[in-house]
Amino acid sequence: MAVITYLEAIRQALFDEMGRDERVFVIGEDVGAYGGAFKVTEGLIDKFGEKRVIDTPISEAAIVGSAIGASYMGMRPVCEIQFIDFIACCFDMLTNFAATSRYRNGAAAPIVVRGPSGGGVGGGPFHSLNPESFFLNTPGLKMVEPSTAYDAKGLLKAAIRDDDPVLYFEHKFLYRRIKEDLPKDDYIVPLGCAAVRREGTDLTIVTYGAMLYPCLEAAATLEKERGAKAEIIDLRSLLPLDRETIVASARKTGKVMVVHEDTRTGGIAGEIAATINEEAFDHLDGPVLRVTAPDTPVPYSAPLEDFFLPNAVKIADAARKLVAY
Amino acid sequence: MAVITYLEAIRQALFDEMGRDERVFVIGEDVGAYGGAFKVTEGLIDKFGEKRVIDTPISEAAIVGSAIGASYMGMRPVCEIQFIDFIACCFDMLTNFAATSRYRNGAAAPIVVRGPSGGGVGGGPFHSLNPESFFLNTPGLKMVEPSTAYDAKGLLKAAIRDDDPVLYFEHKFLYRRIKEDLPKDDYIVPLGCAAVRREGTDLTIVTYGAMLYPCLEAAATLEKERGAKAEIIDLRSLLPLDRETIVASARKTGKVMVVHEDTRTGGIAGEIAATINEEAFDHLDGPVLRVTAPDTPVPYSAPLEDFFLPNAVKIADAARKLVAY
Amino acid sequence: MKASEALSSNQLLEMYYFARLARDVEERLVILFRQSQVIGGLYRSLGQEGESVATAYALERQDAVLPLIRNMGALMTVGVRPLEIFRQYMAKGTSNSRGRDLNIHIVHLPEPDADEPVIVGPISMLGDSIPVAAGIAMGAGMRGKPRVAMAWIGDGATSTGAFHEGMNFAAVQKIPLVVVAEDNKYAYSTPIAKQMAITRIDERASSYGIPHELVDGNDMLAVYDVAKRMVDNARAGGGAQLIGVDTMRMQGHAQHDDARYVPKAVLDAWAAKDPLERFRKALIEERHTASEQDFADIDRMTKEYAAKEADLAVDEPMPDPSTVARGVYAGDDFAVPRVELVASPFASKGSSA
Amino acid sequence: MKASEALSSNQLLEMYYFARLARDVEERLVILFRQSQVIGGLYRSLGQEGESVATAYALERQDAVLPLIRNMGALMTVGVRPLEIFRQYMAKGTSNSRGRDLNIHIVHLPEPDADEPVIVGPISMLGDSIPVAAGIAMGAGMRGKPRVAMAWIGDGATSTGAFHEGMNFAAVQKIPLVVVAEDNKYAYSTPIAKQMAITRIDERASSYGIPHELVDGNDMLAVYDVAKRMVDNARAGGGAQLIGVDTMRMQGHAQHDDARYVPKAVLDAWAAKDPLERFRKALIEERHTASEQDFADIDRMTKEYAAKEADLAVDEPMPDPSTVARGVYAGDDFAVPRVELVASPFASKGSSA
Ligand SMILES: Cc1ncc(C[n+]2csc(CCOP(=O)(O)OP(=O)(O)O)c2C)c(N)n1
Ligand SMILES: Cc1ncc(C[n+]2csc(CCOP(=O)(O)OP(=O)(O)O)c2C)c(N)n1
Ligand SMILES: [Mg+2]
Ligand SMILES: [Mg+2]
Repeated sequence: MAVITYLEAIRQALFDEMGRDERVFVIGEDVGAYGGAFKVTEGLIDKFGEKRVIDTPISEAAIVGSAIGASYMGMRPVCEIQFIDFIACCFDMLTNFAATSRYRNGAAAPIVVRGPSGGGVGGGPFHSLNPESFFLNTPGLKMVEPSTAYDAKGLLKAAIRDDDPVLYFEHKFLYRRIKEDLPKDDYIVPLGCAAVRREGTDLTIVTYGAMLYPCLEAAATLEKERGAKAEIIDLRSLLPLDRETIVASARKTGKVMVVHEDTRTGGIAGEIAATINEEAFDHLDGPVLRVTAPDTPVPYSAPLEDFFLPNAVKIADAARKLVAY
Repeated sequence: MAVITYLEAIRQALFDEMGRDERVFVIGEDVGAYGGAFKVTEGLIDKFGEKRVIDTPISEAAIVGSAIGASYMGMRPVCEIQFIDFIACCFDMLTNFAATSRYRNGAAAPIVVRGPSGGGVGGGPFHSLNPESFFLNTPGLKMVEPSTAYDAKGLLKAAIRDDDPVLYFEHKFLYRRIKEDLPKDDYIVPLGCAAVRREGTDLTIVTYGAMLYPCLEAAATLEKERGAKAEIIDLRSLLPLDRETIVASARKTGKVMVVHEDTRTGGIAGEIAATINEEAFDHLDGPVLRVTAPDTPVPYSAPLEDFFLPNAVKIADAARKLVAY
Repeated sequence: MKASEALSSNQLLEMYYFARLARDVEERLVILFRQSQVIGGLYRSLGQEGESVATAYALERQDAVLPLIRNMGALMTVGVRPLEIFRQYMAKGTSNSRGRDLNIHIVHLPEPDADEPVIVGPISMLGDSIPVAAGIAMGAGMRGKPRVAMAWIGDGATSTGAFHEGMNFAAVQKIPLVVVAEDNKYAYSTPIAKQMAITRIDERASSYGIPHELVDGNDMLAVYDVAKRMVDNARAGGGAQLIGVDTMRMQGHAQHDDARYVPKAVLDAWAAKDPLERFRKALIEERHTASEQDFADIDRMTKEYAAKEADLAVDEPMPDPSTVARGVYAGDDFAVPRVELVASPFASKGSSA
Repeated sequence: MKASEALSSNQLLEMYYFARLARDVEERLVILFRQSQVIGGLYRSLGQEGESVATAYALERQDAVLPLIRNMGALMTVGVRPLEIFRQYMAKGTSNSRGRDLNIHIVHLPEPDADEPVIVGPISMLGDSIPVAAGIAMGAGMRGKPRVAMAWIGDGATSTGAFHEGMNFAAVQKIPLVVVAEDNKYAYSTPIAKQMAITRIDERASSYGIPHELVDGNDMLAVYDVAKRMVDNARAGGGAQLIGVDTMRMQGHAQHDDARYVPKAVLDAWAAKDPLERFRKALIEERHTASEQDFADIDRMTKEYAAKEADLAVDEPMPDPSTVARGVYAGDDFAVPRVELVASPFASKGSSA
């Protein structure tokens, strides 16, 4: 066991998988000698050489497009998008080419596209994106977002070994703030499985990514205040969603709120609310509530972004409302 | 009054607005002499000349990007995307540049981006897209989709006169199948306002675009069968959503289903289900149900696409379930 | 010596066979289209079959092809059985896409070390196939089985961002990619003058430092000579190459388009330069390597073959609707029919393709 | 006669003033960055101030500029008050973006017929500003107030699809767009050899039929001469133009980057070619149009000015959180402070900008 950060866990997963399988390679901007804008790929080029750690021009469509082609030849490309916001520049390649490939002609396109997402670090409107709902409506894609170092490593290994295109969002706020003891030996965290981070009976909080922590904080407050026990579900996989775990918890507690850092309208909370409605309506003792960022681009200035982001206080407020409902 | 098609109504709106306001111009592929792939812009170039009806290279990002620039200079560009599926190729320009412009610097980007969307015509996976949920999570954009010739004309005029970027999706299945008497004089259909297409007390069906018609059919069947009266809400505007109208109807009927042609997971129905939950939970006598296409790319072959698309039978089945709930 | 001079008379006839077969298959498709057996767009390559065949003919068996909708000739050249094309156009359940995707959107991915062509049909979004082609050639090399990738692209599609990013990436990485840029004078209704401000389409390569040549696309021998040289360069480590092809789209964008925007005089001038006719003349009158009879035999052969294949396809079943949701993700073992590859009647006598 | 020879000594000093001011503003920003008054990335244009100023100086008052993060010089040249820049970098509520967006991301859109510069800062997505710049120049013409648009772009950003689509569109439409492509040898850590397979960045224009020239970016007079010629061409109906600028990024990509990947010898060689120093020498020793004293005065003036402006900004308020959701759509009349434009001390004596 060794205490490592969320970022280091991602880096280890890349080292492990490239060592385990010579078909795995990394491609992106400044991923080579520089080791990536956040140093996630640091050292890879020394160990695996520049044939397997490819520095590209500033061309996201070429990064993803060439990865698709290489995957057709049996390779396992891992694309780095320097900031996940720039995934908008290869949106077509992902939604039209990669996502439909297997459905159209049975052609697997096992690529991984990873990059730093999320706010809370003063990145402003173009370096803080939570892109999940851009892709939630595209069958053929998978999406994950780890909230712990353990999952960061296990989900990336699972994504690289998966036979479908997987978008892997790493929350940059967690890169160096989250540390954990990780097992030395090889493990994966299977795609499509949520984790129950806290058992509870009075309400369910569904969340993922960096929001897990304010949710845990709010849950503790709630229990201290009034003994209300919140169950917290960390989605981990956003596509496919672990509907079983969500619905089971909803049936148990009868009260559900969804917390995401992404803006409200069109956010993933809608899909979860709809699912719970369809599969647990009779067990509901209150509305499925949402705690999210408001419907604006992500503002740069600290006072604005602090106000914009969901936090433990806002989550606790909503939770009290729901418990009292 | 004169009986015209949905397609002709769009064409008339372009003629009217270009005649009314010299700042309005059309830009896209084959929109000039050819009159557009579906002939929506036919005749425009003869009346307004090639300075205001611009044939472009195959460059969706240049079409939208140059439209943004022209709008900064006070112009009112109307971009045609030959098939709306290709909007994926200018996704970045729309979500990052156009959508955030006013928020960042107060710079209005009043562009309209229109094109044929939807299936039912054997277009296959790349000519049948319902793109609405790609953009539902992007504050700063507006989205509309007319279901009638009257709205097709009125919504496009409103979109062109609006001071924000508006995505205008015209359902190609309706182009020549829908005919209507239209008033000769100028009118608009305001953005953000849904229409109640059928009054009812027993359940609410929320829909838009081509799905309005099977919904009306299903509602008639239901009433004939068991006297159940379905209220049908045609959203018309998808962003912003007319939450008031939706919630009011939900409170009245207590039973809501959402019908969209788009695939299920991550579709707009989720947002509507969440909204109803938050604002009408106490009035609900049943779950908010969804009737949608399954989670696959749009298949080409007729037997597959027919099976894939929602229709009156599937809608009526769901409605019966809900009424009986 | 020109590469084409090294071709045997048998190989030359084989090239004609592929081009002729492409034309006859398309003519069958037109008949089926008129009978509403083909729904959706039907795209002719009339007048372009020559360049499509002559470029693909320069490839080796294991190479990769990424054709566009007008590269029927390339598909015939790498051995795709016409039946596969009819199945696709008629949206049959037996087709490679099982009726899920259009026309020539087929994919054939051989085992990593197999000496079979890699075939990756386009998606509709133009330009996307260029970065993918670069990745295929790059990936094949990484797997230790080098394959040259050849991708065809229209004049209009060279205006897409994906084309630019793919070309530049291939140039920097010295990837064995040969791009065939087809200047057929129009992109749908848009004349080339509204598509680009250059007059030679091969100059589309000059921003990337990619070697490029322009060739008369209706002269199959000239096209083959350039293509062979560039394929050899790419294979020898010369990196990406671009062939600019000067040709003409002799019909509308698709069957629904009467192309009234194309001046009749232009069409007439190009009609006189029909690539098959010129090739026939060249072999009979200049090279004296073939007889009228040889060509007459091929014409009959391909016509009958195309008709037979079409008839076979007509009777095949449409897809089973209950399968619609299968095969979106790995794991539900939904079988996909492999694209059937066939050898030409000339192969036995030794062909290069 | 070279265009630069027509510049008055006053104008020449004004060019130096803008370049010097850009450098001093950035040096102030570094101090504020160290004091954590500036959060997020701080991007220096050290060594590139000269080309940034000399290109913008070739514009007329009503023209449009689309700078990138390293074009502080261009912003000073068109008259953006340094205070505006400090406000942005410190994310103040008084800034043009009211703390909503980063660094030089400011926008100034004058009334359609006003003789004021159009200023459109970049969004982070590189390349996007090229199609937008084309649209600005096209739209200004449509409104009957022609404006030449000048857009700066880095070597790395020329690899984006948006750059390609915008350049090709501008070329076909003969839009008065002048693109300044800055080869400063690196894109973040990526050397130009991994960015493109051409050695002259101006060849990025050759796929579009756009006239292009390469110029020594550290020679302000040479840059001005080329820029003036191209701006004049564009204004005269010559369509889009591209200036390739050969220069060097003298610091890391941003303050956090120590740029250890850049060979020391290369930096030293370029340090000897500092554009401000060379310009000073040229005016004093070759042109004899200015004295050491003139430059000493300017150096003091700009240093004090930058310091004063920085101090003003420091005391200004941060944004009011309660405004965060305002101004997403039209109609909630949320006021946006206009970018303040100021004339240089030399303007009175007649400047061209
Ligand atoms: C990105 C994108 N935009 C628009 C279209 C619509 N479209 C299909 S074919 C075509 C014309 C293609 O012209 P060209 O590339 O010259 O090929 P050709 O048809 O002449 O062989 C267009 C505009 C598309 N398929 N993809
Ligand atoms: C589309 C896109 N991809 C990646 C980035 C991340 N990024 C920001 S600056 C930069 C390097 C830019 O290099 P260059 O264009 O040469 O300009 P320079 O910094 O050298 O002035 C990169 C990769 C981006 N901003 N946009
Ligand atoms: Mg063409
Ligand atoms: Mg650079």
